[in-house]
Amino acid sequence: MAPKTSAKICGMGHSMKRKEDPRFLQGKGNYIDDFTLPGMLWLDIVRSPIAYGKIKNIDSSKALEIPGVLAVLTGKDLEAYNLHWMPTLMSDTQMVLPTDTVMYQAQEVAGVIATSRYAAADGVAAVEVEYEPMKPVMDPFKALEDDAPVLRTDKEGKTDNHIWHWEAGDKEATDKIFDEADVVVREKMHVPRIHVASIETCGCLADFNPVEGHLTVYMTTQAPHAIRTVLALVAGHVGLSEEKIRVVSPDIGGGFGGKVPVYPGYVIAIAASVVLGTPVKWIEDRMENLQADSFARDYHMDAEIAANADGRIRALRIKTIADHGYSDAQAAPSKWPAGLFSICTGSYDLEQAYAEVDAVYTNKPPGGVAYRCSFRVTEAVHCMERVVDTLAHKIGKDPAQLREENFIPKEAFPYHSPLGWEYDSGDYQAAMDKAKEMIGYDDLRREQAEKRARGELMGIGVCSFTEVLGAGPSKDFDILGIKMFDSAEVRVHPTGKAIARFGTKSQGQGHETTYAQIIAEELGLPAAHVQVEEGDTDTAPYGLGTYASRSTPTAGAAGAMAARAIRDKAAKIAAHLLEVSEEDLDWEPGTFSVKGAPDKSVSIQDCAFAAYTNLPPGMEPGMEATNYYDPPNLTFPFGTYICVVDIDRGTGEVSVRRFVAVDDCGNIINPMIVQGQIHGGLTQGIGPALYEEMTYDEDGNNQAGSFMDYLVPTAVETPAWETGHTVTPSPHHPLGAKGVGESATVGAPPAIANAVVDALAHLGVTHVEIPIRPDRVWEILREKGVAE
Amino acid sequence: MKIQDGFTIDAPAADVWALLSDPARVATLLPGAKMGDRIEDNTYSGGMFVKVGPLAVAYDGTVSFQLDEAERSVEVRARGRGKRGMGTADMTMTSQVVAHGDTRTEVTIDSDVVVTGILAQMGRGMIQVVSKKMLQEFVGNLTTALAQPAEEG
Amino acid sequence: MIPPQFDYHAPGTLDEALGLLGSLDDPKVMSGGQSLLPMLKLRLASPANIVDIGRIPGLDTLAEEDGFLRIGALVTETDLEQSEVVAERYPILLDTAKVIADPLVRNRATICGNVAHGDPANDHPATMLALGAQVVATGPDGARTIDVGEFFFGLFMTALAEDEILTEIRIPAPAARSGGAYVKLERKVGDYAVAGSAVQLALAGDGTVASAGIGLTNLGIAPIRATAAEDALTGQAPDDDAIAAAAQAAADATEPIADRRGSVEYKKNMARVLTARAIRKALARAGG
Amino acid sequence: MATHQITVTVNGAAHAATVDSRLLLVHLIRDDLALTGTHIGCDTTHCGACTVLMDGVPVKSCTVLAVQADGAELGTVEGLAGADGMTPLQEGFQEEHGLQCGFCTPGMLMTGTALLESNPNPSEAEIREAISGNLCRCTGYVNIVKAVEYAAGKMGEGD
Repeated sequence: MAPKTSAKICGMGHSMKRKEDPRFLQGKGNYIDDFTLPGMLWLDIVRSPIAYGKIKNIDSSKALEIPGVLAVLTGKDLEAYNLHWMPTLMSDTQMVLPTDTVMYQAQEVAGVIATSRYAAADGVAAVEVEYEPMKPVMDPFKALEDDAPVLRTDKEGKTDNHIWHWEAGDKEATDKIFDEADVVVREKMHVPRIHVASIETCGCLADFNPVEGHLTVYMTTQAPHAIRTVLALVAGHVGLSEEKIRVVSPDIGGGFGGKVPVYPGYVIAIAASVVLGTPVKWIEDRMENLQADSFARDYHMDAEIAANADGRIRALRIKTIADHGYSDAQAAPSKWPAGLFSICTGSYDLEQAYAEVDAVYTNKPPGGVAYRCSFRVTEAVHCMERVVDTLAHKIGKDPAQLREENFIPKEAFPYHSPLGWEYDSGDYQAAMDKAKEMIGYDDLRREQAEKRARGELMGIGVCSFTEVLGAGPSKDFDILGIKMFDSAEVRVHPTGKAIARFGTKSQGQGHETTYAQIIAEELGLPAAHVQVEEGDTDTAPYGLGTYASRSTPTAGAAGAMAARAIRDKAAKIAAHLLEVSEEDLDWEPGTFSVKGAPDKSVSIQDCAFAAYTNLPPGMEPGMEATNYYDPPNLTFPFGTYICVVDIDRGTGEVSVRRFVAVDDCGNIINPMIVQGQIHGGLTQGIGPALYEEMTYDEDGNNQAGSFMDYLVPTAVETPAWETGHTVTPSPHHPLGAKGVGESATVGAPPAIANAVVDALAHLGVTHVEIPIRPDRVWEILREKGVAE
Repeated sequence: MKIQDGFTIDAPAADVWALLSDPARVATLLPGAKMGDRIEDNTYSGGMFVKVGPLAVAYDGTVSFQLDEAERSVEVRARGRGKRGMGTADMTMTSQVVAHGDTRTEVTIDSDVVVTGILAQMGRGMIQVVSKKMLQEFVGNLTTALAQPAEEG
Repeated sequence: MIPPQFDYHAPGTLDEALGLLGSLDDPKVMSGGQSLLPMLKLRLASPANIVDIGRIPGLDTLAEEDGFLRIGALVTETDLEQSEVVAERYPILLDTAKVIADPLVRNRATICGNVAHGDPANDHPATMLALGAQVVATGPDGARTIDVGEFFFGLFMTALAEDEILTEIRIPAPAARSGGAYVKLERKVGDYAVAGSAVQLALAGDGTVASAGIGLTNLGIAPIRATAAEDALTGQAPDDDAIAAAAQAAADATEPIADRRGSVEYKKNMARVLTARAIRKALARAGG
Repeated sequence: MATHQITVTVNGAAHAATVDSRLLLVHLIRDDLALTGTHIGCDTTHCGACTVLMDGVPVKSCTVLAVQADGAELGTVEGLAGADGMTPLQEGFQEEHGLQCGFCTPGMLMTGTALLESNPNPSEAEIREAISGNLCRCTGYVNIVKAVEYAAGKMGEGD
């Protein structure tokens, strides 16, 4: 689609080079560990080597003998201020520091404060903690058994490890279809526990000013405003009320959902700064980051679909066990304990569906972050897209064709799904056609048949996903009661340059560029003249932050609406300057002209100047607007991904030969950035599909606690992604945009898994668990008698 | 982690049992082990130092012994806390002495080793390798000790 | 992650280094530091003294002399990768260097350090076993030569005495019609091997295998020399049957441990599959 | 605890420092010399965010002791751009969208700079291999490869 604005204005549709790049490219970014304050001390954290047990004694004496070690904070110290527990975003509770029991390996046990990071590390090694280990509960299914020990003994009256039950859909109607269906297929699958593993770990610099009673926290957070509110709720009783707290989120080295929660380390650093009256810095190392920060996924799903003999899918039924670790510390909207898992009916027009999720406590780190996924959509899509393939193989129909025959037709939008969503717009067949064409689907099927005849293993995997983004409409979406709107404040200066501030926080998505383009699109100011700021709670308007691909659907819309308000005012000023009535004006980006007399015009910059110098009578001076955007609905981007894999019959290695991703995220603000988001998302999809998994042994030891074993793909494992797109605008978003940050993470794993299963389907294989490790594949090859 | 092991040696069962049922002597056979004072019945303070190349871990803790004279079996339970935050090690080892005729004896060893912390986290089976090596050395030392009953006496 | 405290020494001569090893409490030799420094940062190792041999002149030889390829203690993996003589005459060494860690680590990591560390998961030990290399250990009483087959004992355990420095590795120059290859299975770049197989072969005039050296990576508590596999090949025409027999013999020689890289069964089979592949590659290079 | 007097030249400027034996080079650069463009990402020599040039060779500065760098010429990201603007490689990263959060970028730039020095016209496979010790979680690498190709093309134009 051709951009409406000139290259100079650089509004929507231009691949504008990023405004944030020069500082990052010259080493001038400001990430958390780059901040230093006079008198700053260092916090390092003593962590539990055991997964479950009682703390018998903490002896800090040897640590305090180390030169430079000033203090050791324990749970008992925090208990004096009632700060040893804190609420999670899902209204569960989580320890800041334990007073008696540790619940997972690497849990925070004590904080050592010292004059250097070296002294703090020595102090950590010198604190002696005596534990009485207990047998941890690592398996969520065993945790639900009657004789399982009750883990959350801190909760009065708790008699089991069950956290909550959630369900959606009409169970009876669904069961009825299953009873009468021609074909039922079923797969059990696990979407394993994974970790965002952003290259920058978490950290903060807490600076409490004892004279003013004011706290500034520079911290790696994707949601600074919400965090300030949470801090005020946690520590208001010790004098830290919200107006006394400033949260600054600096440049963030990747977030992906992992920098949404409040981790104990932040709170310990703040407590230390308050107690000692000096700035205290805490920077996680990688092992702490992987072992203690919130996980993602960990859904054990049992999925069935009922279909007619010809492949017409009628109903879906899913039963899920969700392993939450020792606390439900999800970052999900309050009313959605299983996130937006009910998008599981996907791109298909079903009669009925029923999904249920039961959440369980185990001795693992807490969490359940929306890792580059709008709250459990990854799990839902993986489940549906896998089981659709099972059906295709069972009835002998091409998986792409089966999908096409079951797609929600484009005429059916807005479409009401059986689990209650109103899909805004879609044209699934168009994305499928484009993906098939790009990859040469029919030729690949012929090649596969020839190879199969020769005993070679090649597979083609298809995934047609539907995402649900933009949380969210305030009637349904809140976090701890705070509605999930987002905000923008746009101010145009007299010389026609602007500053725009948002309630979100970029972590690499390029907001400084794309938001400027949105303002440029609406106001006709060159995007280069729009400075974008986020992340400082003292200056930016209140918003819920950046995660779940919500920035464009919410704050982006707020920016457009604020800009439109300014344009409306500018129109009045233009009419005044041109001495015509407003109705007689034409607008094209950047210029108001008199209808029928195009040479009689004023620029938006002229209007801005006039807003401060030459106003129509009675008009308030200035040129600014603030918008809090409460979206009327969510957005539903979609796409079709096709992947080709080859399997080594000797080693079981899977190599991704080609991967075509066709996305539809509605109208596009910056094609270059959208493509970059898709590349990154795909890479975070191949990770869990083939490499990444957070596992524990039966004694509770984390088995993937460093990059030695948490296998983040390098440039060598990552294929040369091929991308394409179709455009189906959102009918309700002011810009017709839908958001894109996470589609690829959601769509890639099932495409890869389906390709592997497709390569083995003729042997009777219907499912392979992710990550599809070589040894897992080889065990199948051996069982089927085809291993080299 | 459960490890089953065992060995058969040319020695009378009574001699083997005499050695295995004597905590002080068993401690001398375990590489890196150090036995301290008796804390209570059958329980002693103890320490363990494992050094494998540049890798060095020291544990402090307790060792207790449960003897079953009738079955000729001994359960040794060692609980250790690693120095410098190195995690914990908890081992329960049950050894049983079975006579095969007058001069040959089988010793079965069932151990359950629970190691926590950094050593157990390395996804490389380091614990298994170290345990295996220590058991090998223990069996070697035991065999040597049994071959020299005169010196022991 | 912060290393524990230690004292650092950078001797300027080998004699000085040996003197330090003899006099210091709990010393540890470091060359590139790419294995030792991560262990220090994890606080798995905490030597009181580190003796950095990186500034000692004369330890950087990489040349063929007197029928041997001499690799000095300070020769890095990158040096190996960039060496013409290695590329032309010792492709198995190039194979090995290229799959160790990643290119940045290889700029610091040394071949001798890789061998001296005694880690069965390191790659060079298998290759050196296949090549029948000699290890030169220099101690207070001078240098001694150890056959690499007698060098590895177990995890981190080698024949190197505490007061000795591994100063050189000597690899016999390849015979005519010989070739070698190292094949490694790794989960991703930079990973330790799931399994690895190094094969060095020489062919006789009639096309049969005149000699074979086979070494295996990360398949037991020490690097493994698969002698039965070598025997299965030696004197045979290297046809499919002989290769399969040798590969199976290599698998039989392993004692792997089940871990996140796979089951015992899987690893044994990988020993077989990789050895067969390494033999074929070595044969092709030998012109067989 | 022993300390050592060392001298390093960083981006052309000589610095003298007194360092503990155990001080890591990355901390000398970041904390003592206040060059915070060099980042720390993994601590175990896997991610390459801390990559600097040491005597022209890219190394992971979290796995080098500061005292080992005594006498060395060091290059960090701050030394790439001169008064006349960014290098072709830096320019390539912006043109081809080779960065998102920017955290791995300095390490990628140092590795890429050394690659182009030794191999002015690398293939895609060679670029991927060269940066395989540098992890990026945002870009999926495709555009980083293109950025290096852009720089190679631009530098080749001058020949």
